[in-house]
Amino acid sequence: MTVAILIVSHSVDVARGTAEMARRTAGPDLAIGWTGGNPAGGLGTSMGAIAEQLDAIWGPDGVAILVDVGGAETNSEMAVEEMAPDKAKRVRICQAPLVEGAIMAAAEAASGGTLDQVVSAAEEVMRG
Amino acid sequence: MTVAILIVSHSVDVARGTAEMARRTAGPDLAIGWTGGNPAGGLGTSMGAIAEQLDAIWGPDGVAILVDVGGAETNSEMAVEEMAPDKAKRVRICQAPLVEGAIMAAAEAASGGTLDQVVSAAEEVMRG
Amino acid sequence: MTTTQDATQATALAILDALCARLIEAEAELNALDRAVGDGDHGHNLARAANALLAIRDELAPLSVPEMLKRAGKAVVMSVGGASGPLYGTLLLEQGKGLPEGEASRADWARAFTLAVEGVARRGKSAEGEKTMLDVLGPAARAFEGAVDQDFASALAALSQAAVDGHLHCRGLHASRGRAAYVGERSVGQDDPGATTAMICVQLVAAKLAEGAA
Amino acid sequence: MTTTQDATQATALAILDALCARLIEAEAELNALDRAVGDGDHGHNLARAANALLAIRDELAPLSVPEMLKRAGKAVVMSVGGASGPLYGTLLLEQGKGLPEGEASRADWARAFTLAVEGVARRGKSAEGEKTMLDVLGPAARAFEGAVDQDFASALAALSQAAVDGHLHCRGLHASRGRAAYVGERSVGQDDPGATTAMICVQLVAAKLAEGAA
Ligand SMILES: Nc1ncnc2c1ncn2[C@@H]1O[C@H](COP(=O)(O)OP(=O)(O)O)[C@@H](O)[C@H]1O
Ligand SMILES: Nc1ncnc2c1ncn2[C@@H]1O[C@H](COP(=O)(O)OP(=O)(O)O)[C@@H](O)[C@H]1O
Ligand SMILES: [Mg+2]
Ligand SMILES: [Mg+2]
Ligand SMILES: [Mg+2]
Ligand SMILES: [Mg+2]
Repeated sequence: MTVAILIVSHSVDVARGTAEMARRTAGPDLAIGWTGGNPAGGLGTSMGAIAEQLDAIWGPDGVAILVDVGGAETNSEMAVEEMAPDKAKRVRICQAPLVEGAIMAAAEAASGGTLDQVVSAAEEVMRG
Repeated sequence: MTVAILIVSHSVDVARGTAEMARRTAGPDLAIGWTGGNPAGGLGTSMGAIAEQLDAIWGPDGVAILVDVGGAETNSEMAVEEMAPDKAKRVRICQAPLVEGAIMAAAEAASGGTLDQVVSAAEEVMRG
Repeated sequence: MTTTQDATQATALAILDALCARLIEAEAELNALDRAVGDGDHGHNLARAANALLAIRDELAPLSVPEMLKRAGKAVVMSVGGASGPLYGTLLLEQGKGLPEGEASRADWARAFTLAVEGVARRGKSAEGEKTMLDVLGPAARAFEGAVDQDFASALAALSQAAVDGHLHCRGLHASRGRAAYVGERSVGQDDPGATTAMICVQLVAAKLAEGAA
Repeated sequence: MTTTQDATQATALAILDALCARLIEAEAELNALDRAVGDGDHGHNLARAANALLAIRDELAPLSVPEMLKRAGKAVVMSVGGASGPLYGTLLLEQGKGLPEGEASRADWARAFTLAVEGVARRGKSAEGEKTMLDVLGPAARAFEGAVDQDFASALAALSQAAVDGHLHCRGLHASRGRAAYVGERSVGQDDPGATTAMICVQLVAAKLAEGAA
């Protein structure tokens, strides 16, 4: 088993493209979810859609969430808090840029990294 | 006049979506270019396409380029070096994450920032 | 002593209707504020929240006030894609959670309001002084709690005044949180959209309660 | 004294054909290497470069060797979307720029190779030891320049050996540059795709020149 990656952007295009790049780095086996856009389909994020994706890709090795700006993080946190506590414990939101962090996280996850290692790999981007 | 923004991603979806987010932040007047994908249309970047976009959006106040990973930066540098030197002088590649940096740069450019200020705004993302 | 009489279900529903109408009406004005310092969607986001609440009005109507607030908070979170959705949603949700299930005193309301504002700060990882809705909500909650032993009209006046003062003070601040932070120094002298909606809402609630109390 | 006889247009074209054929053949193998430490497209990227060069072969054929190298370098930059495109393109371009327009001595070739490798390092903002193509190209250029006064066969043998040694040493390095850096520690013990293609190309060029010299 490996850590799953969830990509949350304000833009559905950015979310889809970032997932494609992460998939290219990770190979075919990694669980990668993505969601973008507000409940009306415009720029924004949707707590409901995030919760659905989390549910779809969750596994016991955990989920690392990559977010872009503002409400993407807040809505992701609320979606995590809605989960059963034992599942939520294995979900982390990375303090990392979306695209660059997702690629790092996907590479680390695909090569068998733990949830801590995947989150660190993504967050390392910020340290240059 | 304002600084123009060029978004260069390995993914055409990411480039388009990032431009849409930057546009939303900047309003209708800012010159925003975007390009993604390699010359065959797959994931990657194309020096030729970058050069075309640079040409299309270049103005005397300058252009700030936002790139994602690896070859996006190298290809952008080569495209800049192909320009006439007096034009190239007014083009800068930001050491910043693509999506987050593009939004910051767009906001700063739209509110009348100079090229230096726009680049700094984007690069500030990395300093948290 | 004041009781939940001050905010019966009927009062709560009347306030809900007034708030929704006001936010829908203010959409263009709030978008314009957000265009100057953010991405121009704050009015749109709050109009969505208002419409989502009106869409479940029949579901809200029979609920106790705490349950009504919690249900409304969830609807706001689920319907708004911007940063303000989960924050205003949290405000309502925590206000609902902070009230006792039975009769609530005015002190209970004030305490719950303070706790709800603290919940927003936690949720947004933010604090007063960062040029956000918190620069209105924080002073408003403190003023109301501080005036809770005065007569109701005075307490409401203090609440309303603190919101206006907070909003004015916020205008001079330098944004360091949310999208407005992107314009940094340039935000000084501009109104923060979230602080503006917070002031509008606090004033409207105070006015409605004052009407009821008069 | 050696002259451009060592690398006439005909030799240059024969080397070009052989390199292109070899890179196209190696596509799957190179993709597999890149899959382990990168995004799996290195073979694809270099096969694209090879096909782009074959597509302009008629345009290259009449050019002087320096002009041929420059034109080929541009074609590689324009055709490859990955990080290796501008880097290998720069290698060819700078090698062409570094040669004198007229007859070039073996020392001229060696000097131009060293300058071209330095150009790649500048372009990639990278240095030897970061587990990239530079860990093959750097030692190879140094070995060739160091052996330039020996007989041609020995100089070519030194060049080829340095590429192989560099490639082996690179395997033990920790990636800190390019996409392979994403797998960090896990890259130790794995071949770097760019270093592998650099070795393949250097060895092939040395072998072809040795054939010509024999
Ligand atoms: N982290 C935060 N903490 C508190 N308030 C915030 C935070 N982020 C944003 N806000 C408030 O939200 C308002 C912007 O809301 P809105 O425009 O609806 O969302 P978005 O910024 O996602 O477009 C800001 O004016 C500010 O008052
Ligand atoms: N900054 C750099 N400097 C030198 N070589 C680099 C650099 N970045 C990448 N490389 C080389 O390029 C190779 C990867 O090329 P390729 O897979 O074609 O491109 P990409 O990494 O964009 O998918 C690496 O194995 C490495 O040898
Ligand atoms: Mg907004
Ligand atoms: Mg928004
Ligand atoms: Mg690759
Ligand atoms: Mg690639």
